[in-house]
Amino acid sequence: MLNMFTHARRMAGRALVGAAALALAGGGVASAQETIKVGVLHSLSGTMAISETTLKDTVLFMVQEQNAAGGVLGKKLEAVVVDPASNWPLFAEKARELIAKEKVAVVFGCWTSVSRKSVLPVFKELNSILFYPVQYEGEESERNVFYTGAAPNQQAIPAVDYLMENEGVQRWVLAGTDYVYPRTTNKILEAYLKSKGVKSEDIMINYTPFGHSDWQTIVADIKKFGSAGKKTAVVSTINGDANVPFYKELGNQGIKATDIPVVAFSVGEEELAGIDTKPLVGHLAAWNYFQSVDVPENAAFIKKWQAFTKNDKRVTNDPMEATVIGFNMWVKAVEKAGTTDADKVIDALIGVTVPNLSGGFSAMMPNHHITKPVLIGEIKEDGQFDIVEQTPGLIVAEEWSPYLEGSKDLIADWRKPLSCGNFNVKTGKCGGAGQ
Amino acid sequence: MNTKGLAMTRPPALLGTSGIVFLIVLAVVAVLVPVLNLAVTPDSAVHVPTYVVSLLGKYLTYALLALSVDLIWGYVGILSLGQGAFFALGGYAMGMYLMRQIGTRGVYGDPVLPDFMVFLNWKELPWFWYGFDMFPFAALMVLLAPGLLALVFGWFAFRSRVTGVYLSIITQAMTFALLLAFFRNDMGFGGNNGLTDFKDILGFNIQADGTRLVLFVLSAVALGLGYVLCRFLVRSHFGKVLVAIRDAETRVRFTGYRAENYKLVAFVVSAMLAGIAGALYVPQVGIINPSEFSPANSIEIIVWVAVGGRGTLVGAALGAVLVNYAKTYFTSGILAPYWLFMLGGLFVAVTLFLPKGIVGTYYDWREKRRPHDDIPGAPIAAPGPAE
Amino acid sequence: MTDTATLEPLAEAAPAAKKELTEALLYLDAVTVTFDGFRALNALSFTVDPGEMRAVIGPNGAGKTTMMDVITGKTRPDRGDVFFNGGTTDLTKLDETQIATLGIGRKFQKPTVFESHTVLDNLRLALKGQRRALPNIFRRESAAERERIDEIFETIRLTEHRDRLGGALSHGQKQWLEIGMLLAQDPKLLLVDEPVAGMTDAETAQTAELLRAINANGHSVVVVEHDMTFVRDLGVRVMCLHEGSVLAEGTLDQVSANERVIEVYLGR
Amino acid sequence: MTSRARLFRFARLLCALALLCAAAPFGRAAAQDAGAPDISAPLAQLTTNKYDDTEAALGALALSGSPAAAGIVTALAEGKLVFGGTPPRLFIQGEAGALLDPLTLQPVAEAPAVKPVRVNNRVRRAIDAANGALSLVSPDAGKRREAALAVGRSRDEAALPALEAALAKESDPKVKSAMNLARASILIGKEGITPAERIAAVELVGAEGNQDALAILRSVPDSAAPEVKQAAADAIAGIERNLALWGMAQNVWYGLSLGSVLLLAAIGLAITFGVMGVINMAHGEMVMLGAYTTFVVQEVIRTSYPGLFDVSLLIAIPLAFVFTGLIGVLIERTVIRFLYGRALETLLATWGISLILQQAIRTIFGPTNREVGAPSWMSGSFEIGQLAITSGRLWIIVFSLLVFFALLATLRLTRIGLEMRAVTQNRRMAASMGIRTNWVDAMTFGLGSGIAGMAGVALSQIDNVSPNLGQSYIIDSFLVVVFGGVGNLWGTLVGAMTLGVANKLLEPYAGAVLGKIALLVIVILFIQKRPRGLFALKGRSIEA
Repeated sequence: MLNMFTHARRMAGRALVGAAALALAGGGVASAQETIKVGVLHSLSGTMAISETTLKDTVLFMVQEQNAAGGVLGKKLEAVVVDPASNWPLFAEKARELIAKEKVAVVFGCWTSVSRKSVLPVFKELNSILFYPVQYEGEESERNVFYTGAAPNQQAIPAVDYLMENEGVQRWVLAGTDYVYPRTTNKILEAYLKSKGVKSEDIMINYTPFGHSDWQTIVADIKKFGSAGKKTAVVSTINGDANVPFYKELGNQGIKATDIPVVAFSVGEEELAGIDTKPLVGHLAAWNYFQSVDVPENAAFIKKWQAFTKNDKRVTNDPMEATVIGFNMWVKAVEKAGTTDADKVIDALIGVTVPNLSGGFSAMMPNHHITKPVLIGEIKEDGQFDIVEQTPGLIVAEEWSPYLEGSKDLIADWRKPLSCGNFNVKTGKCGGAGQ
Repeated sequence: MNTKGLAMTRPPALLGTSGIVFLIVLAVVAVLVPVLNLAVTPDSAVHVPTYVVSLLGKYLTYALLALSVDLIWGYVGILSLGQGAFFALGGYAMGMYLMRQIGTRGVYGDPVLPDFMVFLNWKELPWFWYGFDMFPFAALMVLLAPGLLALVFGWFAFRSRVTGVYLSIITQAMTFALLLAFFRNDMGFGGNNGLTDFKDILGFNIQADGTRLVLFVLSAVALGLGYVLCRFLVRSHFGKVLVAIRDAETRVRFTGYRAENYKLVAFVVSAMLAGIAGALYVPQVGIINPSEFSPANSIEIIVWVAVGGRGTLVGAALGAVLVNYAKTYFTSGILAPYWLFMLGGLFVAVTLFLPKGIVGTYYDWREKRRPHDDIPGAPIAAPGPAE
Repeated sequence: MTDTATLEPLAEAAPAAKKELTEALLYLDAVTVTFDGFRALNALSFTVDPGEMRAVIGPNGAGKTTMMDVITGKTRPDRGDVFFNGGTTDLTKLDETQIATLGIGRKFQKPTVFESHTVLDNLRLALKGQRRALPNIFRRESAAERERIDEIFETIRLTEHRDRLGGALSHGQKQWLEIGMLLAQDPKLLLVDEPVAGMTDAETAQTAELLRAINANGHSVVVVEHDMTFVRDLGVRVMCLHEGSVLAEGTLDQVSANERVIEVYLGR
Repeated sequence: MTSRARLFRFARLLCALALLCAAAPFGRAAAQDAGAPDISAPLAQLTTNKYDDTEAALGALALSGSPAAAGIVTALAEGKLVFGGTPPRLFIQGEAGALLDPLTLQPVAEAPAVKPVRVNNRVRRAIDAANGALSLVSPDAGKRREAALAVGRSRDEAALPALEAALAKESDPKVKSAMNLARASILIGKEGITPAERIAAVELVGAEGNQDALAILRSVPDSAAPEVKQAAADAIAGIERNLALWGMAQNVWYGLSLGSVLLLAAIGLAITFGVMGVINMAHGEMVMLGAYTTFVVQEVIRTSYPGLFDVSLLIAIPLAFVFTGLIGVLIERTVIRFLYGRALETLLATWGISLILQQAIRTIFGPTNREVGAPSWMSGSFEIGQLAITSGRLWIIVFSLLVFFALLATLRLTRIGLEMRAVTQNRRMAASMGIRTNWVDAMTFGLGSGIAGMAGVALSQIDNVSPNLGQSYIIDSFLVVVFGGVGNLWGTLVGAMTLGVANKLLEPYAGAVLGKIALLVIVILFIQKRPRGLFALKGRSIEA
């Protein structure tokens, strides 16, 4: 209990110092020294550190760049980094700390859906802003959250379309880790495939636990499923750690991309850096950005990023791009609103358009999701992707999937007067609590 | 010789000095924190921000959890590496109640089905969700779910005399199996995401400062009562048998006690305490998900107890608060990348230099200073060398 | 679950009910125990009468401790019968706790007391009385129990050590405390394994006196001991075990005159 | 594009290439021949860098009968077909990056900046098909056989003439049977053949008895005569029975393979935990350190001695053993030795050590996975009957058994092994006999850690090399050791294999997640039945 008092005492001390400083400066002038705090809520230890550490670096990089360009509203930005340690309740605690104690203006953070779900009530309660940079299952639109990753229709459906049209795939294996993103994505894909005339017996769905490492049986099953005479592909929503052994087993059992291609939604440049990619050449991934995108903006970004990390082999990936877009959007919205006040920035964000790194522009839509191009890439020997297809235009996120029973009548629009994340067009009511 | 008088020497106090100090500190915190949070303006030097309240509330539930571990580890010698499972089950029972309270305010507006069931196309509520819309039922389940698991598991394990590391490993296997099971979306507990986005509890907004304070005070009360209960148990004849089992189980059996029944009772009580801790934890933290079942979590609980002092009760609670405060402190700011070094270093240092934990070491020191005095409030029995 | 043993009446089909069986307090017939091919007990048979004190001697590995394990339910025999209370109770079907409750107390070779309990609490725990878990949470000590404990303290001469921790006692004191705990259990039969190992001569003599007193109070006693002086002090019937069965039985003089005993145990 | 259209295109390509090869068999000399067909149009098509164009150009090239076509196709497959300049021209990249004219194979004077012609799966398949057809008349019998198998898999009626032409000339019996099989596979689904022919084909295919044969037999057209359908149905039933048996064997094999991984993970723990009684929560991190040693070895080899890559694992194994062994000795000397007799406290200290090691690796190597490659001798797979065996897994089984028996021999036969057993059985007695117990403790812990490190080398081949590697094995390792019986190496072997096989036999019925849960429950129940594991040491009960 003692430590509680020291804690309180130290906080008291800090408050006193602050008050004294304010009194000395005679008010107003102190703002020259003031910074705008930016919270970074990514796991630096534990199982998710593998993915999230890069995003922490990305935010730090963007903060440095922005400060070099003069900061925001004439103030410098200051990144406040915390480590929620891949522990979901700790995410909520740290979010509260960032907002209530550190008084950050915005938070960039979370990777897994569960971490986002965990911090959501905190952001709503304390009315702050979270930028969430990872592709996810959708079925959510919150006033305090801006989703710069892909919704299922911005990643999964174009990938399936590509395989159907270009590879003539008729049989589908939907393999995923057993959690909500693969479950939802596969539900959507199943409904989508059936709407395209694929029969039930031509769809095989398989779920595995987190970190599954023994893929012998499942890969053999896939091989069997694929030997029925029809062209077969695997749509993989396998998560992080389980991918390496999965791909290694594919290589071992001699499944080549020309026989049974695998299209993945969670495997990017960062993940490939840890795999011997030679046996994987030709397998696919669908993202909204690849490091190999051949446009000057991207080249410039990669150069600066590698200089920042002092590592000329450091790769970039899709969630990084989403973080960059989110960051730029926030800066633009703050400048537009002239303040970091959450309510005003939230309103200002809708409609903000910034360049993305694939040579186009992304806009924040009223559903708090952004428009994105969809890119399909084939894995190359060097661990990069060969972009084999790019959607001609930008795709608007369907945060509520029309392929799911529960959400087909829902839309989100955070502009006034609707201001609702789950408006039911059939009943004409804002479904849930919706502010 | 007055034999009667002799046999009555030293009626052991229910609490003892450290127990009384502990309860007083707890009471002061339980009163002071809400007062400083509500009655003092935020810019005051002594104001306790809500952020600190929910943090302290969380620590208190962890302290109760640590207490439950100390009861069986410190006094019966059962090193459960699955205590997190009971905590999580209590939490899930409370979480299910809170989910049902959301009602039509869920994003899909379904009056019965929680959101995660709607978007996975579930048509009706699974049978095991029935009744959780009623608080008394949920509260009963907070006790029964962990209690029953402990009863069944303990009945098998203790009856067949699984002891020592074997017991530890199978408790770990138990929580690991539950972890995998709760991860499965088909189980109907929300899979990896677990249960979250709660709205209110017993009609009170769960995010309101008032509710938070009440939960905080309740946690303090639960911890206090839990402490008194544990003290009462370990002081009783029953408790003495527990310690005897820890030190010489065979002797206990040859003395005519059915050791497995004693262990079972302690195990079930401990599981229920952990369940209560979980139930108080969930509304304050706002989420319950399968990661609470992870074996690493359960090991961490053991570490809290070891740091504070095994077999001292007060030490367990203190250890939980200290380690978690360290975690909160080190996971922010410039230390964030290095906090695992500190935490790891702490565990190594404690085992090497404070093998009896903080409170245990303090008792030793005090005993040395007053070699012939009685030791009121000393541990009922400090654990002997670990098996 | 009950802590009181189920007393099974002897089945009619039991081996021809000998006079021995019905009169004996403890009856072992052709008990055999093997561990991984090693025969620890080999068709061991003997009886102990009510109120009898018996000394058991024999070389290491003769099966003395295994014999005690079998009687107290710790080890199940491969073959053979073990009956208690004049053949009314088949011990091979009961576990340690049930057997202890029936009235068989055991002192281990290595003194085993509850080291982190006070001497007083050690006796309190052992004292005959409520053994079930739940009632013991609210149990209070009665005046009669207090008196009984004080009596035992007198008997085992540890009165002034009552508040010390069991673990803090000397080796000999622990042996006595353990005997005291057996007394507190008030068993019909005491199995005492090497009670004087590590004791001074004076302590040894006192222990012999103590055991004789206990026996005089109507408890049957089986003592396993190597110390011949002590066995002589006890002055009781002696049984020598060898390779898991009885080699010789009789007075100490008779047994120590036995050729085989001299050969395998006493040495020439 | 519909699959039918693609099939058609594939067929066209196949015929064309077959003709091409028949007309201009092997040799570049023909390239200089006068009157070589003009292929400038397809060559130009290849420079547009569009997949459709590339695929079309491949077809056109094949039809052209140009002797340069084969060289261009090969260059494309190897990523050496490049284009550049304005207007874009096509080149073949030769040795040392020199640009060659695709027709003459002579170096060009002015070399513009070039990019390779892009290849995707579709193009890759077209290349494969082209190469396959080319190989039907290859001088290498092995290639001819593979080509026949490829044609058989494609079951393309249009390939029949080329196949039959090749079959007529074939003399090698193995290749011949493969070609016959391919022909039969095509005939089964072909319209307008006699029932007798079709039954013969059904029998030929049915005799193969594998999964592919099953798929082919299922495609007997509905219009076929009833006796043909009957023959097909019989063949299918026979194959299914056969496959069910093989499937069981396959699962057992998978189980043994999983068991060998468990054995590797657990065997070091069988020493540190099983023999020494240290509840070593840092065991997983020792495995991780071994895996990182492999990574470092491979990095050094990659940058300095690329030729040694195939022996990188053989180099890594002793290094990992020594390195993790030394770390183990260090841990034992600084921490563990103060904790003997306090087993549960070793749990806390080693847990702390594991946190430190994880974070240390994270700080040094970064939090992301590191790439550890497989040497060529560990890649690929082969079949015994219908049993598919991957080389990597086979080597891991062999390695795990080698490690196991080496350890067993060390404990049984060497002086240090004897001393280790002496110390664990009776420390005081051993000390009084002049054994330096401190030294033996350190060596034993080092041995256990070193073995964990060697396991890490093997596990780097099938799992992530990341700071979290160890965590994923620690629970299973403890389970294996406890299930097998603490302190008994044979128990660990049998325990690992039993759990592996049981897991893999459960998986097809219960799924990966439920299978694992079921297994955990089974182990828990088993421990109730035998509270000391599979191979408990029996003996006179130790008192109290």
